[in-house]
Amino acid sequence: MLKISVEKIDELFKAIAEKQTLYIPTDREDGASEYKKYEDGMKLSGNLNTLRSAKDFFFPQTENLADFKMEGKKIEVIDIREEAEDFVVFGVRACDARSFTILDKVFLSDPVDSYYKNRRDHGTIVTMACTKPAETCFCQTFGIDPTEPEGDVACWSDGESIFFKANTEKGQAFVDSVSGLLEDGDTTKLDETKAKTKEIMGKLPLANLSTEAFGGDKLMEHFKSEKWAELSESCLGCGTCTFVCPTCQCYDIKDFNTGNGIKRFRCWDSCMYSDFTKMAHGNIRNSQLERFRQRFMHKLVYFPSNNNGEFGCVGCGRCMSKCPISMNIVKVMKALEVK
Amino acid sequence: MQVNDNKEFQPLIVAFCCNWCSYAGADLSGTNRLNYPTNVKIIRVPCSCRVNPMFILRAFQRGADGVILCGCHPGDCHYTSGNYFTRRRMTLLFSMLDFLGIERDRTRVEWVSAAEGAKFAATMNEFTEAVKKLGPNRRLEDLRCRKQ
Amino acid sequence: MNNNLKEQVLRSSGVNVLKCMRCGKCSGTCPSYDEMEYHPHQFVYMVEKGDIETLMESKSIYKCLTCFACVERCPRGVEPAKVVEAVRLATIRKQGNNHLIPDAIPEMLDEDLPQQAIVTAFRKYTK
Amino acid sequence: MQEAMISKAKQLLADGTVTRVIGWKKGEFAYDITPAIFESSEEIDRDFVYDDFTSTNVSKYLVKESKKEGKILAFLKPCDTYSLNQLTKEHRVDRDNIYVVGIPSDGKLDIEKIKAKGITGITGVERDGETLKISTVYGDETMSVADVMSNKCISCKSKKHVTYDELIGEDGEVITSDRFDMVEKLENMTSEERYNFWRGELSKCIRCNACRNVCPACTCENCVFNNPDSGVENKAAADSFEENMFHIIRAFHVAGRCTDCGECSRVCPQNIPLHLLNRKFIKDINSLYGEYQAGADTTTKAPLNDYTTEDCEASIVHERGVE
Amino acid sequence: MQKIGVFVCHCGTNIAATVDVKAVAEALSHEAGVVISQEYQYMCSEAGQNLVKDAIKEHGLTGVVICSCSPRMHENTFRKAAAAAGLNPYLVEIANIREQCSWIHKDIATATEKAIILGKAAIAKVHLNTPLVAGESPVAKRALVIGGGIAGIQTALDIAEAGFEVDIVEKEATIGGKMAQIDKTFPTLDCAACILTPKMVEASQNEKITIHSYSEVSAVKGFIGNFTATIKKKRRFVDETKCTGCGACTEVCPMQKVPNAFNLGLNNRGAVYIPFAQAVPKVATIDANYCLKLRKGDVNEKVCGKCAAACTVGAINYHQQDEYIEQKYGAIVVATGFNPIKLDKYDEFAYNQCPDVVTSLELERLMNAAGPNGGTLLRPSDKTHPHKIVFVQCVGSRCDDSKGKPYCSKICCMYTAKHAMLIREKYPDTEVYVFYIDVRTPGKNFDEFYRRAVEQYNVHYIKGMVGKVTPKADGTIDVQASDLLSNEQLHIDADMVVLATAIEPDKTARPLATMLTTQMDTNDFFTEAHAKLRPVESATAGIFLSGACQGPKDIPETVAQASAAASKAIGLLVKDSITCNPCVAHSNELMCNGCSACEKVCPYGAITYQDKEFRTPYRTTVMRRVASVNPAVCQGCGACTVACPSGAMDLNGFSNSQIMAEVDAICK
Repeated sequence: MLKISVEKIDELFKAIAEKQTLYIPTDREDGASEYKKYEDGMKLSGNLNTLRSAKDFFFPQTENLADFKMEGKKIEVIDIREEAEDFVVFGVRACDARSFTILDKVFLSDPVDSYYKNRRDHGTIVTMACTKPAETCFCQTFGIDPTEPEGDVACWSDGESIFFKANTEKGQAFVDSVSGLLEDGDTTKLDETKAKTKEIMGKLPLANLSTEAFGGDKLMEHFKSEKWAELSESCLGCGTCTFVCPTCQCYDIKDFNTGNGIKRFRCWDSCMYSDFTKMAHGNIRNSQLERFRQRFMHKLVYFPSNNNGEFGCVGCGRCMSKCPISMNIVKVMKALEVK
Repeated sequence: MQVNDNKEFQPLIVAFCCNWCSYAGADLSGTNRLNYPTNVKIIRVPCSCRVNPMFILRAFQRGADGVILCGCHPGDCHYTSGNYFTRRRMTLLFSMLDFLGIERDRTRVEWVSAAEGAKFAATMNEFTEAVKKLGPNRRLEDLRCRKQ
Repeated sequence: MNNNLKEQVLRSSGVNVLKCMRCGKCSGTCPSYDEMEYHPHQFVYMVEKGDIETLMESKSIYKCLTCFACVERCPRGVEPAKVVEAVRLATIRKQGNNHLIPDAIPEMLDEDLPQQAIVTAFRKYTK
Repeated sequence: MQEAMISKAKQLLADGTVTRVIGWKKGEFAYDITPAIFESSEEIDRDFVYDDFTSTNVSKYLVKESKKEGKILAFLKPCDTYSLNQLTKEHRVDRDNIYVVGIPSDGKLDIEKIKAKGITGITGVERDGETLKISTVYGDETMSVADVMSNKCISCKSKKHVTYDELIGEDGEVITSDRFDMVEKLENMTSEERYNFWRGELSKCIRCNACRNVCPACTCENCVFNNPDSGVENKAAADSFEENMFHIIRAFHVAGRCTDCGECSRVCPQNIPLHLLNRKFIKDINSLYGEYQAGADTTTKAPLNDYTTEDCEASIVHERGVE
Repeated sequence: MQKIGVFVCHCGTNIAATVDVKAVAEALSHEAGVVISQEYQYMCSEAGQNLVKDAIKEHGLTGVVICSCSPRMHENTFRKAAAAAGLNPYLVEIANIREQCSWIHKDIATATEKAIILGKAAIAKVHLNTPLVAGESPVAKRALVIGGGIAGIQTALDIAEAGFEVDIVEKEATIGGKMAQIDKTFPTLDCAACILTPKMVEASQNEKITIHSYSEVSAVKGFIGNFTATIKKKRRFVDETKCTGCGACTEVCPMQKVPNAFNLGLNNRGAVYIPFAQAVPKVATIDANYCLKLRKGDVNEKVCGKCAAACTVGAINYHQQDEYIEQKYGAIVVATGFNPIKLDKYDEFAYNQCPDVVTSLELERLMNAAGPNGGTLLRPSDKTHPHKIVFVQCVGSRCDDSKGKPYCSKICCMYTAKHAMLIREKYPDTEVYVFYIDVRTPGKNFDEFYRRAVEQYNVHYIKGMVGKVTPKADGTIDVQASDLLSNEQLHIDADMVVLATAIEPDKTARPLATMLTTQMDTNDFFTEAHAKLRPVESATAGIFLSGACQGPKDIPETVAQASAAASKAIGLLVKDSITCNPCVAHSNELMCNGCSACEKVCPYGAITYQDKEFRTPYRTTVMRRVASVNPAVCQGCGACTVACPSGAMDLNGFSNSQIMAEVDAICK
């Protein structure tokens, strides 16, 4: 298997960054990590995961869709779409890597979202296998193996070297482009690391969380559950869970009048918000209970119902650590599965 | 904000003037033909206390380089107390803007009575100069609104 | 009427003669009045008319003591003394000795020359 | 403490003083506590918890809960009582429909600080005096409690309950704290340094609205940022201006009303020190208009709804501190 | 769909000279919603207004923007025009391109650019204007006249004649003002006291008139029809209701070295005094600065007290305190008058050095039968008869430096002619010289009067100005002056010099203007609402101007203006109610939190709260505390709109969205 020594990782980053934009997870002053555009001297984060997910690269929080220019009483529509430049996102975890399968189902099925597709076409996802999962991790619940991540290229570290395997054509092209820096390596130690990680996975508090009680066919029993009232009563209706979630994909389209024209843009929206999908007649979900229910029903029931059983959650655990009142999908699942 | 390569920087100044004192003072500087720069554009409000911090931020967002609030002298408010509230609100708001690193000379409160046409013109001249020195507002503008 | 001269006098004096309201207070106040052929208020009026040459030829320009009483008392701030001074300068310039170059001063100095003379000369011959 | 609270709650439920209890409920791990409403002794016995991680200020829930049928028992920490008082002053809660039991708090812990030490896979947290024993799937760790104390508790302003119907334990005193130190530090920076500091912080904002939605002073029926007619409505910051705008207006709207409970900074997923904006206003108000603590009582006029004819002019901003 | 009409006024050349009005109309015609954009010579003229009216009817306009003078000038004119054409008057917006554009800028290009932006802002605002309907507010049937000179007296008499209560507030101990100090009046030479004092008596006896002498207005609140003034009655240490004006106290007062203010300090009076024989009210006043007892500080100490002992009715009260009266008024008339300026800065006239150099007003007292010399003209220095008197015109008037006043004081030419004539008539042995710059005598019989002084009385009028006045050791005064027509400098050996001193508004006028929120010019004269068409109204509704407080005036003019101001005030007072401003606050109950912030900042107590039931989803209801505004009480300041965090409170005519639309348009 092709590998590079951990010490030489900076050389690799430099080599990639010379050809295209490279994003790597790096530590901030407050200890959290986030993706940043690679610049010389930037260090790869040792954290398990970034605060915001890799979703942002393909589906940014705000994005211009079109411009309107107004000259006197005439309006002109300007298509501002441009071919994106190639870029690489390095160090994506298995959970986030899976989120693209979910996002693709939304944005790349007909009608195709050209803005999203443009970035997907030009972005190469390089994943990194996990070695130190946290208590909030439950990717295995959704059949994700953190030691065998997906993505255009998968990477593993055994502490000394980083190993590379291309999963797609785009991934192969990426590996080829840096093959000069790579060498063949022995995977014995890597296999040990993987085994150790798998063992830890089995010991995690959420190891036994199951999706058995959920899926497209469980609609009415969950929708009508009396548990929602209790579960949602402390929900603040903020959008934290939505905005840190790698799979949430709802957005709102708005016009901004700059004074010289209109910018039509989209921005993330949250089904937890009271003004979500507010229309002329008002809101479709009037209470926080309904809004709360919507979010979890979508992840656990509606999405699998429309997508051959694929769940809308990848178990990254971000919502678990970021919810201001510590309400989260795991608590919901556990509450609902009890008959 | 207008920038022209050949010309010096011409700041855009938004002046909120209360109807009873400062707007009348501005009228008086017109009646007395006292010049002040065209950079200053006046918005009439019934009282300085009508000016919401949102209006001031909005002006900066849209490319104003300075915002000045003019009202009756303390004690002379047509509505008896409006400018006292203005004074507290704007002190705190400007202090906050300063705290966020927005240049403090971009904001100002000035009391101009209906009889002070000369003061109005002098204040506007002074303020425009001060803002001119600061250059364009870059710290509190919305890039989407910047003129091409 | 000599427009060039008028402009020169107006420029070097910095006086706006149009501000004069013909009250005659300058002449009422002038201590050299009786010595003068043309009086302070006439200076202002004649400059306004552009009749500079007449003034330049008159001895009156040397009779003004530059006491500034007229400047002090003029209700309109016209400053007649400055007009007189400007006409005087116009005469000096006409003679061609109108400028004093700072670099040329060291050569002209002699020990007995009063400090004030240099300052006065500088004031007069550099306009 | 937890036992005393449970028995008090059960007693008040049993004697009919209250019909519901607002408190905290255990989570999956040692630290993920959720505020909850309990209606029976059974529920209380099963889930009620009061420990080092029950930091949520439950006062805001009382806006809705106090309007419901039947009295509700609220366990309030000292800082939470200030919030309730402020809400009472602004007629946002029906104080008569709340039975407040004041409970002491010797500081809550911040799980983020524990995790920031590189500790993960946490399966249990145990406190032993001033040390903390943390068990993880990777082995056990110990650390000092002081190291991982929640920021809002480190700069605690008061151990005194300003409103209560009953107290468990002794009431404390208003204490002096160093809560304005960081504000002062920023004030002493140059304008540009301050600008860079705040740009760095506010650019992290993802506009999740957690700060707003958790804030006990933000109880508008319809927030200006949700109201399309307000002219400032927006859902996400499309420009750095909008990042600034949201936080300036939010802080301004709670100026003179913010009790400095620290919840905004606690819940910020991006760890933006939002409380500094509120504290800047508090510091300015204290120094320019006299000491004022929002929520200390229910009658005094808020500083922004008040004035004196001798107030300083706005130009004081230009005259003091560092440019 | 909005249909907006834009009308750009040339205002003759007032706007058109500096703003390219055609370009403005053309640029604004392209704005969204604008269906017609026109320019016209005088939009405020009937033809101009008809243009607006016709356009409203023809195009079915939903909004009108007038680019013209200040809205403070003609907003109402255009609102009325719109209303006449069937458009709600509050759908009219004014872009101020005169006072705030053409008059202050010189460069046509930039002024035009600014005018377009101001027009765009008005269009942006009018897009969001809503039709408003005005309510009504009652008018208090009482007028306040500030100042008790001839102007104030005449105004008060006229208003009282119409049947309304009037209060006169006079800061001195008596009404009468400057006219009471004057000896004779031009051009008829009748005695001032003979025509003034009957009016003073009439005022004091009119049951509708209340005179507050020795009083000041200390605060004014409110608005047209509904002012509340606080009047401070300064303590005079004499009970006005008891004092009979017998003067016994003034005779026993041992402190007789008080400069007599009524005689301009030319002689002395007692510490307790009645300003002059015909004073109204004829009541004594004790000057606390000189009274031996009051000066001590402790009135209980056994000092002097002679006046109290002499008073047979017990009117003297050393313990009297200032008294404050609060009263509601429908209209206020300002009649604060004038004073001669101080001559400290005019050393050349030796006014402060030589007692025989006097001001014209001092001469009035010197010649007055009730004056210090009983009407015989004597030099103040040695009480001798002056044989040569020089009058100097324009002292401090028409002066563009910091010493004097830039304006012509208007009355000096005439009173100097009067003085010269009176002296020549009474003392034919006296030579009189008048130095003048111009003799200004517009007015009925005025020039004839001046000519009489020259032709009949042989007064020497010399075109020229006095440059220097030098008192000499022999008691005469050397007057050095120019005679421009003979082109010589003169020296006159005078016995007396009389300075025609410039007049200026009373010092109390400026603080009063501030209190009343009325405009003043740079010279502290009150500014009228319109220099030509509304000369006796101030720009602030309900406040009228009478007499010299508005500009220099002689007596006939003052009286004419006083009566005009009275008639304007009467026109207001006869109304039972006036239409109120519909630009008031209103609360959106759906958004209101009931937090009371608005209530706490409202200066009028216009906001109240009520619990109201609101529908919530799924056929449930909730009780909420919400604010409501009383539109009759609200004055529309907008303090509540900013105090309201949720934005539930907004202001008609100046809504959040309207102001932001203006900001946007300006910053475009």
